Amino acid sequence: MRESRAFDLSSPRAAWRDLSLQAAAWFAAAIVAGMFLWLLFDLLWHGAARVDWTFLTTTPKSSGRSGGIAPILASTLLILFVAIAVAAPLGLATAVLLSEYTRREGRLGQMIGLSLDVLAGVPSIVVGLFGNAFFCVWLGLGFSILAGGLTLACMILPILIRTTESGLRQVPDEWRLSAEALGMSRATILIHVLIPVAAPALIAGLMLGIGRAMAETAALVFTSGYVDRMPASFLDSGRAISVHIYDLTMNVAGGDKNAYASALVLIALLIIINGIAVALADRALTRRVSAA
Amino acid sequence: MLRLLALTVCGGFLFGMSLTANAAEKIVITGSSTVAPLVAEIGKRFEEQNPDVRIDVQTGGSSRGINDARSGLANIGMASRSLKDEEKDLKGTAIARDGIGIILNAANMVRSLTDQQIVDIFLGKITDWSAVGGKAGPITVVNKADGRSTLELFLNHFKLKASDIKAQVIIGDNQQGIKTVAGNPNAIGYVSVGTAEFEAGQGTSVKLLSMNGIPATVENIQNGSFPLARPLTLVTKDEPSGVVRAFIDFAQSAAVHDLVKEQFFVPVLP
Amino acid sequence: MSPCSRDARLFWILSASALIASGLLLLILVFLAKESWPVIQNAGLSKFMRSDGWYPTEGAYGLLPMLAASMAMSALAIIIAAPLGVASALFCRFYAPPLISRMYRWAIILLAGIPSVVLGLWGLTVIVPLILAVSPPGTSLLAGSIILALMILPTVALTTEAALAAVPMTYWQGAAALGLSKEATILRVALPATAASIYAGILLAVARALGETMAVLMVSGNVVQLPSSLFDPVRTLTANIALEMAYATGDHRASLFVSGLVLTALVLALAAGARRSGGQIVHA
Amino acid sequence: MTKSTGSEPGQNKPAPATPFTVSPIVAGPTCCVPECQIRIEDLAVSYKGVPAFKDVTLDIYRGCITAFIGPSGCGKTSLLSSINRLTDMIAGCSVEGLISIDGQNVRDPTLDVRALRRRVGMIFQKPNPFPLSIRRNLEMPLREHGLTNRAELDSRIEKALKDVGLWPEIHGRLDAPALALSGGQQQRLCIARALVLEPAVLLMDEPCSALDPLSSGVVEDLIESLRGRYTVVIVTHNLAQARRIANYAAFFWVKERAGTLIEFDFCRQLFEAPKHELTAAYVNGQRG
Repeated sequence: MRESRAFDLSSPRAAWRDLSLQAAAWFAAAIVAGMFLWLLFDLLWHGAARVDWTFLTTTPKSSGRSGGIAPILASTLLILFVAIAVAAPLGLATAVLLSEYTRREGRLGQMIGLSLDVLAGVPSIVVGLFGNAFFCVWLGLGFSILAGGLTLACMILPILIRTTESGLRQVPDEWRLSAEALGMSRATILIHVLIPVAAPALIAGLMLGIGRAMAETAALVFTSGYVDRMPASFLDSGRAISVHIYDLTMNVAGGDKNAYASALVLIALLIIINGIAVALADRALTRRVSAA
Repeated sequence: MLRLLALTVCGGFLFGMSLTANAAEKIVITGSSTVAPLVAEIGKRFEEQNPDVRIDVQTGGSSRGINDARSGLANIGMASRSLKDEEKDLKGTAIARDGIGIILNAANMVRSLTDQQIVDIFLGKITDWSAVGGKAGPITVVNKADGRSTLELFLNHFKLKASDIKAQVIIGDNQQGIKTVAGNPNAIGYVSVGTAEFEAGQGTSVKLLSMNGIPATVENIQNGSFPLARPLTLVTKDEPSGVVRAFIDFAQSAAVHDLVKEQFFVPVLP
Repeated sequence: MSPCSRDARLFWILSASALIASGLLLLILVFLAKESWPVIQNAGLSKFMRSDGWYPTEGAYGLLPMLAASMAMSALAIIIAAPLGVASALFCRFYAPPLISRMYRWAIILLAGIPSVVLGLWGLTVIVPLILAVSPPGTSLLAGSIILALMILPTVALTTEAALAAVPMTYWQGAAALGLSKEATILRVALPATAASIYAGILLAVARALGETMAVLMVSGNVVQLPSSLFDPVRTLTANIALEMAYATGDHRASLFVSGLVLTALVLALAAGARRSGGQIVHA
Repeated sequence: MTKSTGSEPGQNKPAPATPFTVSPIVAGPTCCVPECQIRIEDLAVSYKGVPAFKDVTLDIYRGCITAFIGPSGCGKTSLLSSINRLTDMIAGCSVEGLISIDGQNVRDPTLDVRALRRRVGMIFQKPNPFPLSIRRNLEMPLREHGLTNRAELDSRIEKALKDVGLWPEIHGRLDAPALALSGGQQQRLCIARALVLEPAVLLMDEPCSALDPLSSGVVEDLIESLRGRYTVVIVTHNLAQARRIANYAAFFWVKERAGTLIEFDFCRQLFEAPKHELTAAYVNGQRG
């Protein structure tokens, strides 16, 4: 919406206010970017030297002080896969129900919405303890990647539902009306029109969720566990990268260097996943409305 | 698109299920986060020598280890202390020793403190370093969180009650203590001796204080002269047998002494 | 398959999903209640709503200071993060050149994905010494708030940005036709039009701030006391759980679950309150 | 639910079970034999208790173009949407009175709404093709109603596009995104999307008002060409347009805060010799 640049600044007073708002925006951005870069450089300073191909492809040695993080990367990705495979369909379906079948002021919508807001605020460590009691013990999954992924799914579900729902609500009603006027089923219009149009919002939610899932420590210690062996199945225990980082910084003397390096790998992983997601969303969008 | 997702999920689960069929003999060990890195390393070496055994180590604290061992959730529990009287129904085996030492920031001029001075500092009766011969500055007392074995040991040694301590910072794990003291020139705390020695050697800004004139070194823990020491214990419900027995024996043997030292603990000599 | 039965089936699938999703919360609540029941039964809830000390091993369960600390820290964090987040979104959307805007968005998304442990570590080694130089011990309410603010800022920024992107073109055209300045268009047209979404984003952020554990544990000092200044070390409800859960048994463990229950109740109250006032914003 | 599988309604085949199977068009191209197809009696629509219009009674004749004219807010669009029951979608909207198409009560709760909407197409004010390719836009409704044969699909799509005159312009790029078309093309595509289902009735809600004069002219010609083959009901604010294309015209006005029908007659009659003074004032540009 950069067209708004063309706005005419008629009075000097308005011009001055324009300028101050602009300055405020730049100032805020500078603070945030500054903090972020500071953090990033701190990580690079401490960890960049350690990150190389060997680090990514070997197993940890001496409790992670030396060696690489291959099994930890594998476990992390598997946990992430389970979490998304479970949360994405469930979240999408719930979001569709909320946006297409319930009114915003309706009772049902309010109830589900409220419970989701609360679910979003339950401390991750409590979710972790719940996951341990429910998935690991009650369902008998034990300390496993599956249990960890399911627990994470509980955590990212609210974020996913909320963003997808708002994306769906922003799709103009015209398409719903015309589909209805053509006597088409809601399923068709959902699958072929609404969901693709809301895909960018869905992907944005997914990205937020993935970010949060990858960063999660507390919940995973109790569910996917501490074992740093290369996982052979979804029922194996596997140490997630953030658990590894926590252990290295807080529990293993001399583990800081590898902790910083692991954090860098984690950030790189996020950049890659985010890049793929953005590319997918862009492609989906341009294919539908190119040249419009 | 949805159907594809559903299929992937199902496929993934099936994949997971099918691969668990090859389960070897598995030992589950849970408990103290202090002991966990050591036992995990010992486990790896044990697995190398016994390819049909798998050892899964999980953390969660000493109490957890003891509970899990008692309830049977774990084959072995890990505790960073000796068994309490009410836990004597269990079987405990020490695999290493760890000392607790008082640390100060390296910039602190104070060289030694008497037991009474330490007690007064932790009780908040002495609040400035000038009172114990240091450069004037408010003392930052770094204490461990309630329930931690290190805290219990410290309290027992100095005959203190948890609620009497006036702390400015409360920490969880060992390294947090070291990092906190290293970042604050006026801090005092207590951590595992081995790791503090290692960190000080690495140039981290901490130093260990002598206790009752006995320097806090790994050596003095080994020979038993350092007063604040604790055993790292493997706990089983009954007298261990089979693979569990083999593992506990292995963990006590000289074959793992290098691993114990690598984790900055002190091997127990038979 | 006829469209009608297909729709009916779709509806059932959707309902089932929504049921599972909200059922999860119920399950978590039931779990929390079940775990904390023994100590509530033994000691009574009133014993928790006091500030005379938290020594669960000695039977003192005063949660009030931690409740206050949790609320104060989250409030401070959102006071820092909300203006920065909204301004960030405005920056991205209206002021930054395209390339910078893109990069800045990436930075924000990455910030959202930085593990709280890493933020905590950075806070402990960088922010805490800075605060220490002003007033010891450095690990404090302020340090926790700053780290929390960094952590929740992306949530505010990204939801605001998404909401701004959805403001219909006609609004801009209408404002332009009225000869409104850019500043007036943003402040009087765009932001009010997106107020509900921004509000929702802030709510989500506060909920996250209340629930954050690891980073807070590392930088805020964890002393159980009612904070009297920004530089006081405090312990939040979440840090309390994380610090002691692994070592707690019996009533001590149950009392930690009460911490969780209190926190969840806090979030519930917040969400319900916001919903009520948020509804008004939507209708206004 | 009744869903004829093999035979597509509109083909010359007796199918008494399907309520909306109409006999082949009897009305000639000049609409000389007025035969009532849609009957509206004492119809009233209100939103959350606030009436949009009431007391509307009129007949709409098969194969003819009927224009609804009148100022904004007099219920024309609401009346239009109640014919294909799009009013069902609006929360708090209640309809009273009678609408029947070919003798079938539209407001019958047991009625298959999908079948109804298939026989009654609707065009909206703003062109609203789906954000898909041109082909998918036309294909989706057909598939939705059970047609899957590739050749049949293609021939129907081609026929619909030819009917709206888009075929020469876009036949080479059927897989281009529909939203890349111009506004006028988009609206014609929307009409094609309605025609592809071979409806009996077309409801048009100001179909030209969002278009430039040139495109508007093209669409207007198109609507005129539909006369005789379809029953067209068009809401328009363009009186000249109504005059040009409509056979019948209905004039609405707001009375006592609710829209109502003032006059209904042959188009020429209504414009040249209105019976009601309000009508006269409106069509002469003195009111409204």
